[in-house]
Amino acid sequence: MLLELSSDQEIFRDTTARFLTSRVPISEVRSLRNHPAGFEPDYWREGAELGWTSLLVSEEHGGGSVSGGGLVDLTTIAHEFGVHAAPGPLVPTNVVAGTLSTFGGEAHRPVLESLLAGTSVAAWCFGPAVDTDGRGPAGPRCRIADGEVVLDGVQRPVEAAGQAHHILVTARAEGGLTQILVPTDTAGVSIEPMRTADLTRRFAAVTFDGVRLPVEALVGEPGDADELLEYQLQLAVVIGNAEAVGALQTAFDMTLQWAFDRYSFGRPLASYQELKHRFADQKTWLEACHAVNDAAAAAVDDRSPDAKELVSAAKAFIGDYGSELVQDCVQIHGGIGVTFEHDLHLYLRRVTVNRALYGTPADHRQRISTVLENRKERV
Amino acid sequence: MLLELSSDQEIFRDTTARFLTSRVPISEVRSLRNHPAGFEPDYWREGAELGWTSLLVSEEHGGGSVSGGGLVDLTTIAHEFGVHAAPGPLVPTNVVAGTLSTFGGEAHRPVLESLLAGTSVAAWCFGPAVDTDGRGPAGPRCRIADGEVVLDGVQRPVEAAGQAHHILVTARAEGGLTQILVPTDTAGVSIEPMRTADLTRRFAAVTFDGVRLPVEALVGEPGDADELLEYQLQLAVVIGNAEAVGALQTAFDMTLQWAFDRYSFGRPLASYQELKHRFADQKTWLEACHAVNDAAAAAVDDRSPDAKELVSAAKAFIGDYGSELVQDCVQIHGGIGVTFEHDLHLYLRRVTVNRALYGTPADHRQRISTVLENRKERV
Amino acid sequence: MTDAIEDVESFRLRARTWIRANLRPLEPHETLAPTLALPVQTEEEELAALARERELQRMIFDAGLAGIGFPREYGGQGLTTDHQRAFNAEIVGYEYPARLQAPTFSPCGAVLLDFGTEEQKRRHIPAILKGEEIWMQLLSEPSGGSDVAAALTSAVRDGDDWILNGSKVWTTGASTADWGLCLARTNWDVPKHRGLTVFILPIHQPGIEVHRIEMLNGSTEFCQEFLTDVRVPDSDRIGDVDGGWTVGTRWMFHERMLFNSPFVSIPVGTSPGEVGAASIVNVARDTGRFDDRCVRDLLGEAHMLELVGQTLRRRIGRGVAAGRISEQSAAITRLFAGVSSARKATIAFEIAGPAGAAWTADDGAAASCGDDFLMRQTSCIGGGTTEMARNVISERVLGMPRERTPDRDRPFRDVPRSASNRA
Amino acid sequence: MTDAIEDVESFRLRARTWIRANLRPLEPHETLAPTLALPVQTEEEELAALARERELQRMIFDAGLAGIGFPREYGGQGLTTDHQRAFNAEIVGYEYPARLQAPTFSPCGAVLLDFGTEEQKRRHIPAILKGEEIWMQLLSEPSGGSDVAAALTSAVRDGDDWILNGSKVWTTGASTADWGLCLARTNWDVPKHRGLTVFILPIHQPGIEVHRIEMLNGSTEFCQEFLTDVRVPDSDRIGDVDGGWTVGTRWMFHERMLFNSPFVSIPVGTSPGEVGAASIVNVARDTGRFDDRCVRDLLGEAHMLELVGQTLRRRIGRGVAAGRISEQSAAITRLFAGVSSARKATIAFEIAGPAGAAWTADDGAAASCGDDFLMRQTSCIGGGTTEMARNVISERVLGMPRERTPDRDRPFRDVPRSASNRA
Repeated sequence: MLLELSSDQEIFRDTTARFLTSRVPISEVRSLRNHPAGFEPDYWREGAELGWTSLLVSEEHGGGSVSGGGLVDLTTIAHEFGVHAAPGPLVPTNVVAGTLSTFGGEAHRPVLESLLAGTSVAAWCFGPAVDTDGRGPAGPRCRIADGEVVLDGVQRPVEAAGQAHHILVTARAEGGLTQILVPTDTAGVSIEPMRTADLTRRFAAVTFDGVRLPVEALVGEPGDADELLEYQLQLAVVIGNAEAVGALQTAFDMTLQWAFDRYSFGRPLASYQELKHRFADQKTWLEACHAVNDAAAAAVDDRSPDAKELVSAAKAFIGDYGSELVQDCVQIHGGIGVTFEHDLHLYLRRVTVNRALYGTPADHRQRISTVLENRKERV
Repeated sequence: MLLELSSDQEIFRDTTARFLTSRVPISEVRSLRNHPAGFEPDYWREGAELGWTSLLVSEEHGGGSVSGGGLVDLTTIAHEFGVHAAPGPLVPTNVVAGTLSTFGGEAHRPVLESLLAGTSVAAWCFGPAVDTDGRGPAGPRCRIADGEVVLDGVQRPVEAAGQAHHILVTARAEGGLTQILVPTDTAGVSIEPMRTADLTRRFAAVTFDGVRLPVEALVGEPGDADELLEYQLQLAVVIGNAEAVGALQTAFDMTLQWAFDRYSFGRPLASYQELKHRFADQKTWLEACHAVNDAAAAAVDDRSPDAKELVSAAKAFIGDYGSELVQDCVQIHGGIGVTFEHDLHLYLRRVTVNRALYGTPADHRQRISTVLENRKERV
Repeated sequence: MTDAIEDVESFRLRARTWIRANLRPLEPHETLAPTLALPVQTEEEELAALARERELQRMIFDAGLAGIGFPREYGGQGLTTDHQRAFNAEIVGYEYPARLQAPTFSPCGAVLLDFGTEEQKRRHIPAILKGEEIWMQLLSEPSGGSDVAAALTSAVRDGDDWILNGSKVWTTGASTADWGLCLARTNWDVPKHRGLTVFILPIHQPGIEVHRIEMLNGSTEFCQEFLTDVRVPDSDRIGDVDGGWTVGTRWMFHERMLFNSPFVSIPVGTSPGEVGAASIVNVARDTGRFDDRCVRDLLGEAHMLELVGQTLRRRIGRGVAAGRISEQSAAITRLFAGVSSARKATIAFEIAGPAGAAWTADDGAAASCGDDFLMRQTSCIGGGTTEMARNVISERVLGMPRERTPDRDRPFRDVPRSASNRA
Repeated sequence: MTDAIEDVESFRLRARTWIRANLRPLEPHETLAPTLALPVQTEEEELAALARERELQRMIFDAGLAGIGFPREYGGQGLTTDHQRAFNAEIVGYEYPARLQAPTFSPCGAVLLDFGTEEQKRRHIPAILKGEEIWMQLLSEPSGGSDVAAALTSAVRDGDDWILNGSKVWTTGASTADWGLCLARTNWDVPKHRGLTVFILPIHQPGIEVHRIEMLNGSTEFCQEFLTDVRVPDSDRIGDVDGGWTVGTRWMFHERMLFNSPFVSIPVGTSPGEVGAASIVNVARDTGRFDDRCVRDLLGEAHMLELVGQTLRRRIGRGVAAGRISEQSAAITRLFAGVSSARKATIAFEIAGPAGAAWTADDGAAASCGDDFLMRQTSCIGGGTTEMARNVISERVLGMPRERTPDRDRPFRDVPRSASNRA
C-alpha cells in the first residue's frame, strides 16, 4: 500500500479496517471454513455500503472513487482484506461491476445496481487468457444467431460461482472473443464445487451445456473482447496482489514480533544474525511488493502504456517472492506455524491461492517477454 | 572426488598433484595468460607420461586404467587440474583418445599414439548435440562419395583447435551423424581464435570449407554417430565437472581460511552467524557436487542405464550451485576477490567456463526431462 | 567366540528369496510411508494397519531377518549397514512394516542399545524386534523449539522412583505406542546440558493425557502430551542421573542418520515426507504440460535434486561409516533433503497452475499440490530444523566459532526465556 | 528573503528547451555510465572524455541548471529532489557529464555542504558546479573491508597542520581528480568511532602515490593510494576533531541515496554498473533464442526485477523525502539493486550459452556476458556490501538487537584485528 494516502483515502481505508476487525475477527474467519458460502450475506451488504464494490463504477451509475483513481482506492480495501484474511468475493465482484459500468448495456443496469448494493455478488471466468499456454480444458464457445447466444463449455476454477447470481463469461465465437453475462439460474448452467487451499473463498467448475440467452446478455461488442479481457485481468491481478501484500504485511509483522518474544539458547531469536539477515530480505521483498503493485494500480487507473508489464511484474514478483517470504515466516515459527490453531496459515493461504489464480508467476513472465518482444527498437 | 581412493589411485593422484604444484604454481598459471597456446609442450608431454591421456585407452593400444574404471581414475586427475587451476586440453584430448581407442581404425593408430605420448593434443567439436536447442550456427555437414569425405561448415567454440594436430568433428550426412578425424593442416580448414573468460585454455571458431579427406578419416560407422556422440558428451561433462569440483574445493578452502583470518568489527568473519550458515550451505553443495559427479563417473564407466541422467544432473547441479558457491566465495572476500592479483578468479574462471561448455545447466535439465518422458510407467 | 559374519551378497540372496516368497508385492500407486500430505486416516484404519505391521515384523523376526544391525544376543542379526542397505534394495516394491521403523527401531531401540542396562536391553530389544513393543519419543517441548536441551519437563526423585511433570509435543503415534523415551530435567541449579536425565515409561497410564494437534492441512498425526505426576522407577532410567544430554546427543544423531542406519529398513529411493520428482512428472502429465519447455526445465530440476540427494546421502553415509568424516556430517544430508524437498513442493505447485488453488479429483496428481505447498516447510522443520543443521555444519563440521549462548554457563533456572515461559 | 521556488513543471520545460537546443543526442548503443564490464579506456581517452564533460558542466552552469539541490549562494539552484527528478527525465538520450556526478557532486559536494565551513563551501562548491574541481573519496582501506570506521590511516597534529600517513583503496578517478575527501584516525585511545576526523586535500602532491589495481576483467578503474607525510592545514579539516564518524555516517548516507539525490543527475532508467534487462533482450536476439520459452521466462524475470527495482527506489526515495520512513531505509534499495543486478548477470550468462565461455565480435551482445558474469558480485560489494545493508535494515530499520561488537567500547589500539594488520 502507498506510504502516503490522502486523508480521504485514509478515512476510507480505516473504516473498512475497523469494520473487518469487529465483524470478522480471526476466530470468525477460522470458523467460516465450514460455511457453505464462506461469508454471510449481511456482512457483504454492509461492506458494499462502505464502498467495496463501487470504486470502479462511474458516478452516473452510482459509483465513484475517493481519489480519482478507483483501482488505487480499491487496493486500500483489498490490502485490508489481506491484513484481516477477510472473506468475500472482492475480486470477481469488482471486475464485473467495473466492466458493466463501462461496457454494459441498459439490460445490465439492474445487475450492476445489485452489486453496488451488495445484495448479490458476481463471478468472473478468467478465460482463454492472454499469452498463457492454454492449459486446462478448452474454454467455452458460443454462437450468435436469431437474436440468441448459445454457450457451451467448461470453465474452472471460478471464484464464487456457487454464490453469484451472475457469471461474466468469455467465450470464443467465430468473430473472436465474446463476453456474456450469464444468470446462474439459466437452464444448462451447472456448478460443481471444487476443493481449495483457501478457507473462506469458494471455487467451482462451471459447465455450460447449450445455454441460451438473448443477445442483450452480451457485454461489449461480440468478437471484440480481447482488450476488455486484458483490462479485467489487470484489475483482477492488482486487486488480488493488494490482498496478498496485506497478508504478507501481517505475516511479517507477526513473525518479527515472534522473533523478539521467543527465546532460544537463552537469547531472543531476533538476536541471531542469520535470522536478522533473513528479516532484512523479507523487509526488502515486502517493500518491493508494495512498491510494484502500487505502481501497477496507478498505471491501470491511468491507462498507462506500461500497465501490462507493471501488472505482470507485480504478479510474478509477489507470487514468487511473496511465497518465499511467507514460507520463511512459517519456517521461523517452526512447527507451530503449520498448525491449524495458529493464525499464520490464514495469511499463507491467501498468498498461496492468489499466486495460483489469474496466471502463475511463470505465466506472467511470459507476458512480460511478449511486451519486450513487441518493443521493436534495440536498446 | 571420492572420499576413499584405493592406494593405487591415491598414488596416481598424488603424483599428478605434486607435478602440478612444481610445474605450474599459481604464479606460472597467471603468467600463461599471454602464452599463445596456454601451456608448454614439455609440460603436456611430461603429464602424458604420468598417465593423463591413457586412462580411457585400452591396454592393447598402450593405455589402461588404475582401478578398472578409467573415467573414475581420470576424474582424480581432473580434480587436481581444478585444484591447481592447471592448464592443458585435458577434456578434448581424452575424449578423442578414448574414442579412437574404441572406435578408431588402423589409420588412426599413429594419432592415438601421439596423444598417448603427449606429443600432440586433439580437439573435439561438440556438435549438434543431443536435446539442446541447436543454438548457434548450424553445425558442419558432410558428403561421402568416391572414397572421399567432403566437409563444410563452422563449429564454435572448439577448445584447443589452434593447438591440436587433429580435430574430431561431428557432421550431418545423408545417413545421419558422422564423425571424422580432421588433421588441422588439411586444406580448407581455418581456425580463428576467440576471446575467452579463461586464462589458459584457448578456444577457436573452426571453419571447414570444402575440406576433402579419404574415407579412412571416418571414425565409427558413417551415419551412426549418435550414441558415440552421446558417450563423448558424457565423458567431456564428467571430466569438466571434476575439474570444476576441484576448483570449488580450493575456492571453498581458501575462503574458509580467509574467514578465520580476517577480522571485522573486532571479530573474525568466521564468528558471524550469517556467514557461518552460508559456509554450511557451501559445504553442503560442495559435498553434493563431489557426490553426484563421482556417481556419474562410475555410471559411465559401468555403461549403466542411469548414466545419462546422472551425468546431466551432475552438470546442471555443479553448473548452477557451483557457480553460486564460488561467487559467494568472491562475495565473502569482498573487492579483493575480483582483482587480478588475487588467486580466487582462477577458480572462478574454471567453474564459469566449464558451466558454459558442453551444455548449460538449462540444457542438461532438458536432457533429464527427456529421460523422464521416455520412462513410460507411471510411478 | 564371534562367528564370521554373513557375507553381504549371501545375505542379500537370502533376504530376496524370503521376501519374494512371503511378502505381498505393492500395487502401483500404493505408498507405505505416511506423509503429512496424505489423506488423513481414521484411528481404526491406523490401528488395523499397525496390527498388520506387527504381524509382518514377527514374520521377519522368525525368518531371521529382523534387527539387522542389532546384536544377536538381543534377537538381532549382528550385521552391518551394508547388509541393511542390501535389505533396503530387496524390499523395494513389497509390503513391509513401515510404521515400525522410526522411531521404534531407531532412535528408540538404538538408544536403548547404546545406553540401556543389560536388563533393559534384554527386556525391550527382543520385544521391539518381534513387533511386540512400539515406541515413541518424548523429546520436544512447546517452549523449546530447536533448543531441545532447554526441556522444562521435570523429574523429581522420590525414594526409588521419579515423579515426572510437564508437557511434550510433536510426538507421533501416541495413541498406538506402548513405550516412550523421555528427556526430563532433574537439576535446575546447573547449566542446562548438565541437569537432564532420560527415562523410559509406558504410555498408557492415567498420568499421561494426549491431545491431537490439528495441522493446517487437517492431519492429526502429531500429538501433545501432558504428564502429571507420572511415577517412573529408577530402574527405568537410561544413562546417568543428570547425564541425559550424553544420551540426547546420541539420540539426535540416530535421528539424523535414519537413512544410513543399520537399524532401519527404508526401501531404496524413498524419501518420506517428500514430494517426489516422480510424482511431479505425473503433475505435468495430468495437466497436459509435459511439452512446455519451462515445465520440462522444472522437471529436470526436480529430478536433478533427487539424484543429487541420493548420491549425497550415499557419500556421507559411507564416509561416516568408514570414519573418514565426522558423524556430525549427517547434518549435511539433513540440510540438503529439507531444502530440496521444499523446492520440489514449489515446483509441483508451479506446474499445477490454477489446480494449485482449487481442484477436483479430475485433476489427478495436480490435486494435492496446493496443500503440499502449504505444508512445504515441514521438510525444513521436522526432525531438527535446517537452521540447526547449518549450526552443526558450521560449528562441528567446519570448526567455526560457536554461537554465543548466554545459557551455557549459568544455572538453568536463571536462563532468560520467552515471555510465555517465564516463572 | 527567500524567493518562492520555481515550480517543477516550469523548471522541467526550461530544462527541456535548453537540453534540446544545446546537448548532443546520443547515438543508439552509446552508453555514458562507465561500468566495470565495459572495454577498458586508455588514459588519454579518459582524459579527453573528462575534458569534454568539464566543458558540458560549465555550459549547464551558465544555463542556470547546475547543482539543482545546492543552495543559490554557492552557485546552485536551491531546488528539490523533485526538480532533480524532472531533470533526470529530460536528460535521457542526451550527452551529459556522467563522470562528474559521483563522487564529485555527491557524496563529496554534499558532505561539504553539510559540514564545510562557510569559507570551504564558498571556495569549493561553485568550483565543483562549474566543472573546475573533480573530487574523489579516500574512504576504504585494505585492512577494513566493510568496517569503514576501523581506518588505520593516521593524522597527527603538527602546529596548525596535520600529517597524514596510511593507505586508501577502491578509489576511482585518482589520476583525474583534483581534490579528495579523506577519513583518518586522530585518536587511538578511544573506541574506533570516536577517534576519526575528515580532511580535504589536493590529490596531486608528492606525498600521494597512486597504484592502479587490475581487476580480473582487466579494468584498472580502481586505485590504491599510499599517503606518506601528507601535510594538511587545519583549515582543510571538515567537521570536528575526532568527530569524523558524524561526517562519515552522512557521507555514506549520501552514497546510498545517489539515485534519490537532489545533487546528482542520473538519466531515468539508468542503473550504473548493472547488466540491464534491455541488454539481456539483445543477448536473446543475438543468440537467436527469443522463441525459447525458457529464455523468455528468464527475460521476463530480468525485466520484472528491473521494474520492481525502479518502483522500489521511488517508494523508498519518496518515503524518506517525506519523512515517513527513516533515512536508513536507503539500505533496502541498495540491497535489492545489488542482488537483482547479480541475478541479471547470471541470466545473461545463461542465455549466452557457449558464447559465455568464448566469443568473437560476431556474438554481438552475448560477447561480454562471460566477463560480466565473472564480475557479477561487484554489484553486491561496491558502495557498501549487501551484508552491511542487511545489518542496517535489521538493526536500524527493524530495530533488532545489534551484533556483538567487541571493538565498541575499547580503545581502538586494543581491538583484535586480522593477522596481517596486527602491530
